[in-house]
Amino acid sequence: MSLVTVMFYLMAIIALGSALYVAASKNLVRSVFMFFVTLFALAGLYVLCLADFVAVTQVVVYVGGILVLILFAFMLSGRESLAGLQQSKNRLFAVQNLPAFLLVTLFFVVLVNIVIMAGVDNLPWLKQAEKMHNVIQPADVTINNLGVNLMTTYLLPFEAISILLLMALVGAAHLARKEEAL
Amino acid sequence: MITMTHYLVLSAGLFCIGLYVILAKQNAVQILIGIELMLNAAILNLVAFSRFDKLNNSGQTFALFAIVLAAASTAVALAIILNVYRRYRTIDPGKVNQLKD
Amino acid sequence: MNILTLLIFSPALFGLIILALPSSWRASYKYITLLAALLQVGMSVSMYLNFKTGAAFGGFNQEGQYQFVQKLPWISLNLGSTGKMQIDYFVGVDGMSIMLLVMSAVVMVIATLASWEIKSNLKGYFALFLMLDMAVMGVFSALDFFLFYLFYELMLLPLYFLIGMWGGARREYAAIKFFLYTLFGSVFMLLVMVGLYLSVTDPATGNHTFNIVQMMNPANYQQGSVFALLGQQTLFGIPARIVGFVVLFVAFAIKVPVVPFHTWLPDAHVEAPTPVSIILAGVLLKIGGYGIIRICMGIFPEVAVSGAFWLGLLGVISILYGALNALAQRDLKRLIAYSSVSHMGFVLLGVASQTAEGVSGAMMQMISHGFLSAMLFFLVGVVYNRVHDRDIYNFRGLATLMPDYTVYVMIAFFASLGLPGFSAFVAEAFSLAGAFKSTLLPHWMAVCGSVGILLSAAYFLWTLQRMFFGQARLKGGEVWKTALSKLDIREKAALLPLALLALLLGIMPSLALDKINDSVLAFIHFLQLK
Amino acid sequence: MNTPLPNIDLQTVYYALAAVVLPFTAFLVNLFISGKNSKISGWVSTGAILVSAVFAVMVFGRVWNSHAIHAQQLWFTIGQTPVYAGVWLNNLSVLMLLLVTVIALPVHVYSTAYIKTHENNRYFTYLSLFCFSMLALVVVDSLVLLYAFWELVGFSSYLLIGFWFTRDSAVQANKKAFIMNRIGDIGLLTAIIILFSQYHTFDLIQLFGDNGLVVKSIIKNDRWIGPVSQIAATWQYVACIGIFLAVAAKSAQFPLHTWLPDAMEGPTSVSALIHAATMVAAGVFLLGRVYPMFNIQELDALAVIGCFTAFMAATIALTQNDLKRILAYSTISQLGYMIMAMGINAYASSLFHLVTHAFFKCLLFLCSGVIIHEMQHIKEENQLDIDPQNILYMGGLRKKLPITFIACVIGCLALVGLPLTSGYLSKDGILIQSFEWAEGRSTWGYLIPVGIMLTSCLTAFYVARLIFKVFFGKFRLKEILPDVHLHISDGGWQYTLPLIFLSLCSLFPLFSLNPFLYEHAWLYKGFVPSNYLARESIYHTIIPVIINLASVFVAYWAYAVYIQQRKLVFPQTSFLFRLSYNQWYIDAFYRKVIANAAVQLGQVLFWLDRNVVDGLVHLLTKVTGWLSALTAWTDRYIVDGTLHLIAAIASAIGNFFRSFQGGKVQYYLFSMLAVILALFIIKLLI
Repeated sequence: MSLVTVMFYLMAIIALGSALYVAASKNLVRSVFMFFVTLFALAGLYVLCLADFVAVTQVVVYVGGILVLILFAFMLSGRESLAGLQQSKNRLFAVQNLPAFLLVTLFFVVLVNIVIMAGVDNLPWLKQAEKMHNVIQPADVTINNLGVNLMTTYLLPFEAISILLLMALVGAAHLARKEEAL
Repeated sequence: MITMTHYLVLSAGLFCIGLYVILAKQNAVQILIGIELMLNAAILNLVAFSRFDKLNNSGQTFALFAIVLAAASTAVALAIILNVYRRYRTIDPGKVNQLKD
Repeated sequence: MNILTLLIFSPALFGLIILALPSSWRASYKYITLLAALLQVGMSVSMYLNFKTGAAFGGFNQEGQYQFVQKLPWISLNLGSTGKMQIDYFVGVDGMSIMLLVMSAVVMVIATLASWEIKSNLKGYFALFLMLDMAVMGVFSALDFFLFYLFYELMLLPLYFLIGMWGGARREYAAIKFFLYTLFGSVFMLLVMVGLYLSVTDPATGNHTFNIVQMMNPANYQQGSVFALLGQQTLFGIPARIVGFVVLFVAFAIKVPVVPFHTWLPDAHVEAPTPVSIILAGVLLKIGGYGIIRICMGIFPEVAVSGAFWLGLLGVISILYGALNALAQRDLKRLIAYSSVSHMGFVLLGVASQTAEGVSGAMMQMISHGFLSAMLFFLVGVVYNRVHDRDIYNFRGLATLMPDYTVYVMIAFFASLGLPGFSAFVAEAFSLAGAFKSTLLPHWMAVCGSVGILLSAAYFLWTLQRMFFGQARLKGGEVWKTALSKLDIREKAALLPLALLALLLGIMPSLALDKINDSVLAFIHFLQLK
Repeated sequence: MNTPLPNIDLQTVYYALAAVVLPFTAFLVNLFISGKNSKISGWVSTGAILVSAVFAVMVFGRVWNSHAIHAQQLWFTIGQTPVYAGVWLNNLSVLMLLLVTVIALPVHVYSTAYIKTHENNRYFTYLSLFCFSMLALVVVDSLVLLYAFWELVGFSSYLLIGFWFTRDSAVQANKKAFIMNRIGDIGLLTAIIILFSQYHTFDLIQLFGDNGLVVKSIIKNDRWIGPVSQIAATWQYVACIGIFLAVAAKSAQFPLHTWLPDAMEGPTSVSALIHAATMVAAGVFLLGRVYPMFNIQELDALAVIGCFTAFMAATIALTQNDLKRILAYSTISQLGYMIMAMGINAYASSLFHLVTHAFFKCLLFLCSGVIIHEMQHIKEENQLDIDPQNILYMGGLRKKLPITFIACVIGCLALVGLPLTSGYLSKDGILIQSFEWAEGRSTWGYLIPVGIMLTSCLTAFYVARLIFKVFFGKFRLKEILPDVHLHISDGGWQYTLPLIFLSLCSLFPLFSLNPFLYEHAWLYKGFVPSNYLARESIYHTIIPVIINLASVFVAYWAYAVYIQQRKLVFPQTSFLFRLSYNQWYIDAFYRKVIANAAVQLGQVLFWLDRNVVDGLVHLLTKVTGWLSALTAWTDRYIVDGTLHLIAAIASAIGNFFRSFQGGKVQYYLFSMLAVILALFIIKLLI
């Protein structure tokens, strides 16, 4: 068992476990903080996938941006919601969640089944890429290539995304502002 | 050796957990977290597959896009949640039922 | 212009006038409606006077013997290889329909007079009222099945709104119930109608036809068609003609109404405003009886003969069941509604006997019940308008407060319970005589039917004693005492003609029977051929 | 059918029609013009009935013992059956025509004084309507018309009984009367329908005339075979039962008699006309019209029922204290005589008794009307709370009301059937013929004549009791309340004249010059076949003697019971008195054993009448009530419930699917996922 494998399993277990905690916890604050952990674990996994830039972005954007936003929102929405949550029974699976749980389990089984049936390790284009040496090696540096690609091949989506982002931010700001008349 | 199957199963697991959160939770913020979990599961797939595209880096590029978009959507969603909270004094989506007949 | 067509469509014309008039003229709507109704009475009476009698004018299954006929091609589609689709505007009357037309026209006048009580949304009300009037007249004179069905459905729509918008507390429930009930019957009638259309061809043109009179002739049925007499087809293992008969019968039995299809009637009556109750009881119920005679038995005579026992049984059950139910009611209007069920049972019993006496009695009962039930419902409306209560237990000794009213109530009650000298006596006696004489029905049916007369005496007299006699004691006390004023001119103008007509028909039944007789004989002759 | 009549006959028919229609005209006039004023309306009605009576006399003179006249006109055609309207004047109908008008006339006169001038009363309107329907009933020639007027008679009696419609008891009584009559009407209607389907005609002459259709039909092998068609024999019995029900309802026979005593709630003059003389006789009249229908067994049944009714009613009358009720039960009893007479084939005697009874019973009712009127007067003057009809408050009235007293005594003697009265002639005829009838039968057959004899004695007793209680002794109200003021008299000529007239009519000369032999009565001769053998049996001499002796004896006994017991007015010195005094001991013994028993029996029968017979009627009412409640329940919950169930199922399905659209986003998502999942699974499996 190589170090990589060990790392992968470690990260995977951390990610899944923290995600499960997010799902199971009744406490919003704890689940938000456990969600951090999940995100960090995922970032680790990205590194294992040789996508270090994405991993960095993940940490910066998610942890630095989204989570802060969520925490703010949580704090702004007051303690009532928190109290309401605390009131409900503190069990892992409340009975009323059983259908959702069953459904999700089934869904998981189906997904795994599909993954196995599809034989993802032997996909033709993966084989093709291996043959053409189009596979990223651990020693490769991808950031240059990524930057170039963003500015050439994916320029249009890049611009579109940026405009969308702008609009979303403006919209969010508009929505979140205090209404004068209220 | 870590194969694609490992990644895909992992992401499937994360996806399902996210799904569960969405279905079962009664708090809009938690549901939002569920959505983020699902998004991350998808991003994980993209990143995992992007190993086999050294030239174009399409997977990683779109992973980046997805992250950024997730950020934007989260911002909007939180704004909505705040507004909902102001109007109804609750963020339980089950209780926001003014359109029900 | 054919006078019959004029009779049918003149209400629609007046309805359009009302729609065209501005709302500021709303006070005049009722007078316009009254004018239309009176015009209709005039036309129908002139038709009655010009109506020719004699064996050559029997009508029923002889197209040439109908009178005031108008036949115009209406929808004519060339369907290529399958021939032409042909629907005619075909109206005409024989002895049975002429009397019902006259009766309906009179009842419409009474209903118009009762409409004075309507205070809201007058334009809509009177427009719908006149539309209903048109449809009713059309049903009684249509000789084309398609046209008949059209008028039949057209009748439903205004009634639904009239009950649902101007009715009592539970009007929506009653209106929906009435509508669905009737629709249930007529939807299946549509299927049978199409089946008949595909089975029958007009010998003159070779096309399929909706002509009812042609449908009565077995020679016009195509070999091997669904309803052909020879080479019986079956539907669900039952001979198709029996299925057809039963479906049509159920559709009309709902209208009559025959137990157990009657439950819409008490609700609809109780919730409907007085004029609509009058039309419902006075005219609409007769459409059921008329349809059974003309359509069910006319088109499927051999089934009618073999199923006479069951028809008679349903009739007897209706008589007794309705009467017993009436005995248990305390809402005056509901009591009268159930008495309608009982009285219409005589119609079914008389028709089922398939003797000249029985069918004449049944026709007479329809006419007489048309006048009497209109009178009864009008009388209920009089009290209800004054104090908004109809509970029999809440009144006592009305005779001292409203002597004129009591006289009319007594006339209506005693006429309804079959006192000789009034039309119901002749009708009921001959329905029973026909039922006894009939070879198709067992004798006990007539005897059981006569028990219904006894029961009707019981519930009417009980009501009379409870509500009208004794010392005056009212639930509402002095307020009611002042509210229960004497009859005004309009009310008397509505009640007096009805009482006189009931009396006139009782003393001189020949006024109606002379016109009916030839058609009834033709009908009996037609049935005996099978 | 429309053979032209000779001119003279046509005139007779017109007279008869005039006699019938005049009261109707009075009815219309009163209804629309003079109804508000009872003074005018009274004289309108009286005038009409007077003229009508004159016409009736003329018709009677022309038709009686001459040929029957029949005239008819097509009324309407139903199917192929023509229905005629017409008159049939024969001995029976002209006699009834005369009787009704002649009885109605004094009653009208009497009523003009008796009915107080209330505002807006319609008494005379109703009375004229009644006279019209009764007169029409007796002359019509078709079953349909007969039924029509039969019911109209019932209807007008309904109106008259309920004349004081603010009294609850009156309203109850008229409802009861009408419904019990309705039972009879249903019977008659059934019978008419059966006859119609058997013979295809409603014509009385064709059916029941000489050599009519009914006579020609026979019962063989359980089939009733007529000239036109045949039917199961059961229906012949049903028809007869139907007619019997009609008769029993109108003529107040067991078991449908209970309405008559209650009907006394109406004005007394109405009771006199309707419930003594005319309407109740209509049942007997109907029997007379349809007499050929009945076969031997059915006639026997009639006799038994008539006899039983007569006996029962007489026993009940023994114990009553209400003046009018005694008379009502007596009427029932006498009607029982007539029905029984019909049953034992004494057709002529039955009708004879009908006529004589009509006079003397009408007389008795009018007398009681005077008495009640005066008692009412006392009650109002002294503001007492007494029942003016209770005979226990009366007594010694013979001095105050001499004319009434005499009239009443004549009526009572006629009722008992003592010689020199009309009652003797008619009643003895029935008694004698009942013995003759029983002669050819088994011992049981003698029950009928014996029963009827017994009834005669009972009649004598209650009549005597009535007379003694009311007219003899001291005025008891005065004994109870000494300071009562009495200002009473026979009243004006409107009271006395009818009483005198009817008293004269209750004596023998009107009917026969020979006061002892009923066969010589002209009325009797009008109905018997000409070859009738008279005076062959010993009964003809024995029975009248026995019965009269018994009656006198009973009357005396009653006198002893009711008068002597309190105050001995007999001189107590003579030896003869001691003998009679000893007899008095026997009387006492009889009283203790027999009278007590009779009284007890009367009470039991009254109780029976109240509780069993009447109770059955009430039970029937209740059962019908329950039945109707049950059907109403069924209607609401089962028949309508099925409908609601169907509607509920439809709406439940609708609601189930609607619940997925509850506005909860998570549900939407859940259902969406579930469907996707299902699709996936299906895809995987297939």
